[in-house]
Amino acid sequence: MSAAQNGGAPAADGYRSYYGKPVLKEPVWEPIVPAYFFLGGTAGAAASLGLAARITGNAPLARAATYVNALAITASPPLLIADLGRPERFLNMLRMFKLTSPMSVGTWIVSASGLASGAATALELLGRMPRAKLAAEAAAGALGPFLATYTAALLADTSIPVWHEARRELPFVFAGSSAASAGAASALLAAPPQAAAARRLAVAGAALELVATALMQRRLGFLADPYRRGSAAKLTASSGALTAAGTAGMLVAGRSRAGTLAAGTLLLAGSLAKRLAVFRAGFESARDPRYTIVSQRRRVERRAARSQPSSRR
Amino acid sequence: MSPALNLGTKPLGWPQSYGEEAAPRMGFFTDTSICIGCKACEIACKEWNEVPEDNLVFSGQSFDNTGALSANSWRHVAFIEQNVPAATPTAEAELPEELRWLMSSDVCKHCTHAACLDVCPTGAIFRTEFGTVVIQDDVCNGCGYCIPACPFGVISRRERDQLPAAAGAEVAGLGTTHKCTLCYDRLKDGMEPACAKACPTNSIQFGELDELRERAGQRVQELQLQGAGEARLYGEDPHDGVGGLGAFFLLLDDPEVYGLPPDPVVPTRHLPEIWGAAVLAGAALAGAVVAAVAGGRK
Amino acid sequence: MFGQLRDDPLGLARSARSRRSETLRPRTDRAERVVKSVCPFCAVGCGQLVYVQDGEVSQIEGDPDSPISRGRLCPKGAGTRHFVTSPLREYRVKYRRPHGSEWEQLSLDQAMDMIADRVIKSRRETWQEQDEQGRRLNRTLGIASLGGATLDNEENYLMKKFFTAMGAVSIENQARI
Amino acid sequence: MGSNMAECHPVGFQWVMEAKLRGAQLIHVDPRFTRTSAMATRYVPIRAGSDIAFLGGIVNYILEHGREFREYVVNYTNAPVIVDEGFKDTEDLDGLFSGFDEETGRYDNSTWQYAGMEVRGAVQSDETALSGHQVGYGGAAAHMRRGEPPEEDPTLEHPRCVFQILKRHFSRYTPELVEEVCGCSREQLVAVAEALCDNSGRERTSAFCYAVGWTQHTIGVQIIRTAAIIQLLLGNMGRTGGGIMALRGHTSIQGSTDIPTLFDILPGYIPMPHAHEQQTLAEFVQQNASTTGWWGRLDAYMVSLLKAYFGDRATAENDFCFDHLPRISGDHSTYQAALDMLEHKVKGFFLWGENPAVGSANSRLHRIALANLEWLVVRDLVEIESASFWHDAPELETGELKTEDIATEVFLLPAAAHTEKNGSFTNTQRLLQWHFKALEPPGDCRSDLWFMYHLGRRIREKLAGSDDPRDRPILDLEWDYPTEGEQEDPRAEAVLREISGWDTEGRAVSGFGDLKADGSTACGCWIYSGCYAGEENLPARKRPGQEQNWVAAEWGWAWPLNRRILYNRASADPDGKPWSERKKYVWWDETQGRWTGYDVPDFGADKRPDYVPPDGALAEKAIAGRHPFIMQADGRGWLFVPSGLQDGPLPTHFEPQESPFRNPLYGQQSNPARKQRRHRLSPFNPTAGHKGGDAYPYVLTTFRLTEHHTAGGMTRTVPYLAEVQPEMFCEVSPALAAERGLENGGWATIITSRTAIEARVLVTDRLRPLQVQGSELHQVAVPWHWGSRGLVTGESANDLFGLALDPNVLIQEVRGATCDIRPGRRPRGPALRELVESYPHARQERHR
Repeated sequence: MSAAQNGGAPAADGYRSYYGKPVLKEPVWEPIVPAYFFLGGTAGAAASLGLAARITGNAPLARAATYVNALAITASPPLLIADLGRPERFLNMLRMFKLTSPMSVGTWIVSASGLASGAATALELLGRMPRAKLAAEAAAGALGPFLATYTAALLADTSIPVWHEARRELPFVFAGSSAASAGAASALLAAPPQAAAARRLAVAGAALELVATALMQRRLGFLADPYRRGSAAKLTASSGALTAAGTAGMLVAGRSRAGTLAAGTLLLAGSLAKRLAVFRAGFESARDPRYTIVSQRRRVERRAARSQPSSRR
Repeated sequence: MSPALNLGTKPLGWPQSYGEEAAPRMGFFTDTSICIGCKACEIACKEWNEVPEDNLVFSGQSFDNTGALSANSWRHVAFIEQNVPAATPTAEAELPEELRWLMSSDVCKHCTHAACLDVCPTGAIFRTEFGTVVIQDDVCNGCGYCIPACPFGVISRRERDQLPAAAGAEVAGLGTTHKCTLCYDRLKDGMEPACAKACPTNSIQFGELDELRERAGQRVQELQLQGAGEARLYGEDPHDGVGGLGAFFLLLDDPEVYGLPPDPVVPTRHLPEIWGAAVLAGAALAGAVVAAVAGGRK
Repeated sequence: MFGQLRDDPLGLARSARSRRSETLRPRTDRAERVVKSVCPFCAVGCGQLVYVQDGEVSQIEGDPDSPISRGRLCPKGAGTRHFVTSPLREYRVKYRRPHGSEWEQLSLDQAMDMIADRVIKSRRETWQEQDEQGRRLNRTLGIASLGGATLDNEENYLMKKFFTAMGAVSIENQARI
Repeated sequence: MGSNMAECHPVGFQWVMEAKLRGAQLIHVDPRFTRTSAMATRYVPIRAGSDIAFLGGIVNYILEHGREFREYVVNYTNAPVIVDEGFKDTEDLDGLFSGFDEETGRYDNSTWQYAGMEVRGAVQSDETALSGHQVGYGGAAAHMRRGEPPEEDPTLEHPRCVFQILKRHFSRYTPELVEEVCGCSREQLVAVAEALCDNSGRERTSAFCYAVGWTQHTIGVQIIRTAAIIQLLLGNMGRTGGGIMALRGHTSIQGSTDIPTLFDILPGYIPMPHAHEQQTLAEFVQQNASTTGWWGRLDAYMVSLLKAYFGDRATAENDFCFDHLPRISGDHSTYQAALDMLEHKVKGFFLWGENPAVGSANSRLHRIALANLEWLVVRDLVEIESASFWHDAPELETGELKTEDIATEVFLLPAAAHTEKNGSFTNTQRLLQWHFKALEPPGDCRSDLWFMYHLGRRIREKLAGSDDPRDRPILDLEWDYPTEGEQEDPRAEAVLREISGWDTEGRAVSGFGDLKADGSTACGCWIYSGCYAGEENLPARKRPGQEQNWVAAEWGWAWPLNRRILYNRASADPDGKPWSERKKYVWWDETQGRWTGYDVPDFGADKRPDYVPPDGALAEKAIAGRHPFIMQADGRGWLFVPSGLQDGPLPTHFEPQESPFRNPLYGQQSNPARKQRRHRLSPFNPTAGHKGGDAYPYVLTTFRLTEHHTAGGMTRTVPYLAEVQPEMFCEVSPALAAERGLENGGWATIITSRTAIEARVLVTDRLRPLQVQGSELHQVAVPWHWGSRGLVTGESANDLFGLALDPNVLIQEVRGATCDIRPGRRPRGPALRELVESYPHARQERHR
């Protein structure tokens, strides 16, 4: 075959494609979307931490977590709206409630927990109506974990192999990463003596994220290549290093304010880098037709092998 | 591994939500074995739907200067030049291979289970009374979720910077996503979609999906009897990963050669798994919080 | 959102339909008139339907009645609407004077008058009554014309008729090319 | 062959695809593997310009294997006719037929005549010296008794009968020779020949489709002639599913030939009168028509035309104003006109929807020619390159032209689109179809009908009262058409009615049979006569196809007399019975005593199949009941053409003007009668065997794309079409790309002795190297749609070609020249000319 017209002749690694063009379209989302994933996750986990702290009577930590939650969730809607092609139509998001759309479900979660968080924060600042505040904190705290994980569902519910095939692990990655960032942020805000729970959450979250990430990559097999090569690889490596260092730092920092500051910052950066890595990997995965074609072709062959002993090719 | 969700062979919510308004499911059967690659479909589509032109660059990829389906190209004719073993080897065959030039007009598949439709948060994408999948430009807010959801890479968002300066002035639908509507407006008047109407050789056939499937079955048999063993249907099976396509194809080579995924699956089929994992992970997070807080009280 | 409760719990079909979609009609419905025409490109002669709305061509597509084309069109035929409404189409007379570096405006009437004068003048200057051997010529080779294969028969007829009477013989069209 | 139907006539191609779905074989023979080849049952690559060799191979196969349709050949063709003793074939004279004059480069056809026939006078051969349109005149058989040639041998055994001459002439076109000349394999040739033979005869028919891939050669007419020979031998003419289909390129190019805007003919293929000291109308008729066949009524057609032109001023007394007509005396074709412009002989030029600055061979020469005019009127929808040359021609960049030095006065008058006027187009099947006005032309846009009518009106007003005899024809002209609307557009229907004709009472005539030579009828084009019969605009009939049978006789109107297949009497056997039930079309109904069938019989409706013309019968009455080809003087299909062609009675393979090979058949390299227009701006590449010939090692050919139309003025301006083929490119094989370092998607410069242009490179297996005369030949193919203006721009392929013309029709050879190609873009400015000058130019070579 000539050099110019590939004619569907196999590429070097044995699969065929249309001029090496992608089968899928890359998302049009900007990096503010993973930034939102990070903020939303942090807000959600912080809300839960706040609630737990409130229930256990750790008011300073509860306050710190509430502020973390409030900051993070307040920053979220502008990011979400800014990424729309028609931002003025953001309210159309509430036109339907669609179980089949993690973005729809997520929008309702963000809206509800945003309202609850807002109320809780306002009442915290005003120092009034403690029962109402508790109710608001309870609502935000209960929704929090899902605010942290629905974004993983959102990515998994696409056709992009590195996201879709990671559908079982990705929510755990996000859950862990959120716990790490919320814990770290709360630990930064709260006084060290009251922040132990936050530090523990940060460490536990980081551990969960690292383990889930490893499992995810193992399941993905060659589909995880975008984490190893290309633009997402650096982010992946950075995220891993930052999170590991942050975890270690958090473990040794104890009540040292400076240590917590350093470790917390590392963890926050690691968490953000993780979301960016996952995000970028999706683009790589969509851009290279190999991921789509080879994985599907293998599936076809497995099916063919199951239905009849000799496969076609 | 939990089994994938069985979504059935009919679109969800159709036809029942339309009651008496429901029409038979309409679709396309594109018989690529008679496609002459003229691109009348591309032009007729753009003329009717007022889709802006977006590319003035020579590709060097056979006669395909369109490249792919997008917000600005709702039909895309693929051109594949290839050498294949000669069908009728001559006694003194200098060329054991002969040239084959495959052409195929690609379009939105109007899947029975359409990922774009499922994930659309605003309801901008909906299932019409004809069983087709349409993006409503008056509703879409350009969130872009449908773009990576589609297993066929059909959809994209129309942005000003994709369009040549000349066209920049008054372009409709900027910032929203677009794709083939199967000429929803024409269908409402009993008219044929613009591409199918224009198609000189009837490679693009429009009609009731059931009838098209039957016709396609006969055609592929006929071709195979004529010795075209490589002829196969793509997307006609309602039991495949997307519940069958509303716009399906007769191909002469593997789908990926035409830029089509070999085994598309609507992500919605794994939704229980996805939601399940999200809930479990959420629970794990809650557990971690409880543990972290409780851990200190010992 | 509450429409989802009616046979569309997932909100995928009718409940998601907008008012605009509900009342959508093809724009050809709003055409003032539909005129039967013939494609202006190649010589197959495909039938075209020209839809006119608000004094402009709103759509051109194949005429299914044509036994030649059966409603089908090639890409050029399918693009005819933008051929007649091309962004590059000229609507006014343009004039370039000898040695000029710019186009100038001219009224159609004045242009016609100037052209008539030039025809008469060039014809006079280049008239050939007979050749060196004394054979009757009755003609001018000083005025030539090229084009006609994209024109109507009636137009070609008038061209040939007038130019012949004028004695211009170098009257040619694409058929030569 | 010679056509890329799927790409250039896609909607017509639906019928080919339909036939294929029903089991027909589709064979495509072409230098390039195109979208048509992709659909074909069999594709055969050949070298551009070698078509006669390939077709000749088929003729030879038919004759060698006795595959001709004997009954058809004996009765319907001139195969049995004995030819003059003096005739010498190319086999005898090393590539020349008898009668060639080395001095003038012309043939005298007196030895090509039927034996025993009176030879035509010198006046006659001069009259026919220019135009191939005169093929249809019935030519030499001017004085045949009862339409039958004097000597025939129905056994086809006589050594001088046409059949035997044909056999000898084509005997050298063996599969081996075809392989050597064309570069296809001998097996491929045989397979095609077999397929044609197997699918022809009583039960089956085969058709040829061609387009400008055949006409744009110095042997274009003879290529088509070879196909005609095959179709006559196989009995495929005048029958359903048979014939030779000319796929014409423009919407009414057929119409503009029938009602010509061509220098050498008048409407209905009547020749333009030539310069004579004195010639009466009667002499003109006598010298241009045969007495037998339908051309025998030329007097009636001519007088009716003059009546349509000059109305009451045309009387028997003044010879119907015959002397008002200008006389031609040589080549006044568009290429000659362009050369004359360079000499300032042409002062003024009208362009109507045509763009020679891109579309004519050696378009550079045409641009410079335009710059030498006094005035130019361009009528188009957009500012085409022929209107803009003074400010954006590539020659401004090279310094050959300077805007301020160009004296040409340019009028760009915007034209109305087809949607903005009423009128008829004649399609490639001779079908007139009316298109209705949808809206008024905007702004200054006007129809060409408006322009011509009002320009004529103004000129007549300005000349009114002139007593200069030279103004008489203008003032005597019948030029009074009703107008309508605010813009005073002439009524197109009134013009159509004049074309169709009327009698003394002003009633529309029913057809050319009604036309009289006494001045009692007027008719603007005799072959269109009857298109307004019964006062009805018949081309405007739009009875839906689905309400009619497959012939669809009530959709539009086909000339002549709404006949859809010409010479359809040949669809029946000599006794008038259909050759087969499957293929029945027109047949003799004995009970009614007339011809009947699905179509209007192209024959005397009540002329019995066994009719024998009486002595002294004239015109159509002199054609026997068994001879279908009623335009010919002898009623037969001509395998051998005694008169009407400039370059021989039989087709012969000649190399193109520019070729990398010597002609392997004869010492005569190229068509000896071809017309070479040499000019400082239009040299030729040296051909094979001459000094410098090897500087241009590749064959260059042009082509068209589905996405664009001709010179691009109608499509480069349409956004949606511009984007699907956005840039000028050239197609080369991977082997050539490797040889010359060309990269797919990169740039290449293509060079001939005229100029060099640049194009993007498309490296493709669709172009393959061919083995020709033992060496590997590469071909370079270029589309010719681009120019300097439009939404997408590119260099014009036509810049590359010279002016070598077919002698019969003066069409240029752009389908097989030679070139060189190198990687990268071309030099800019004056360096471009330096590059071109560094290549060799041909020395004067006359006819060989």
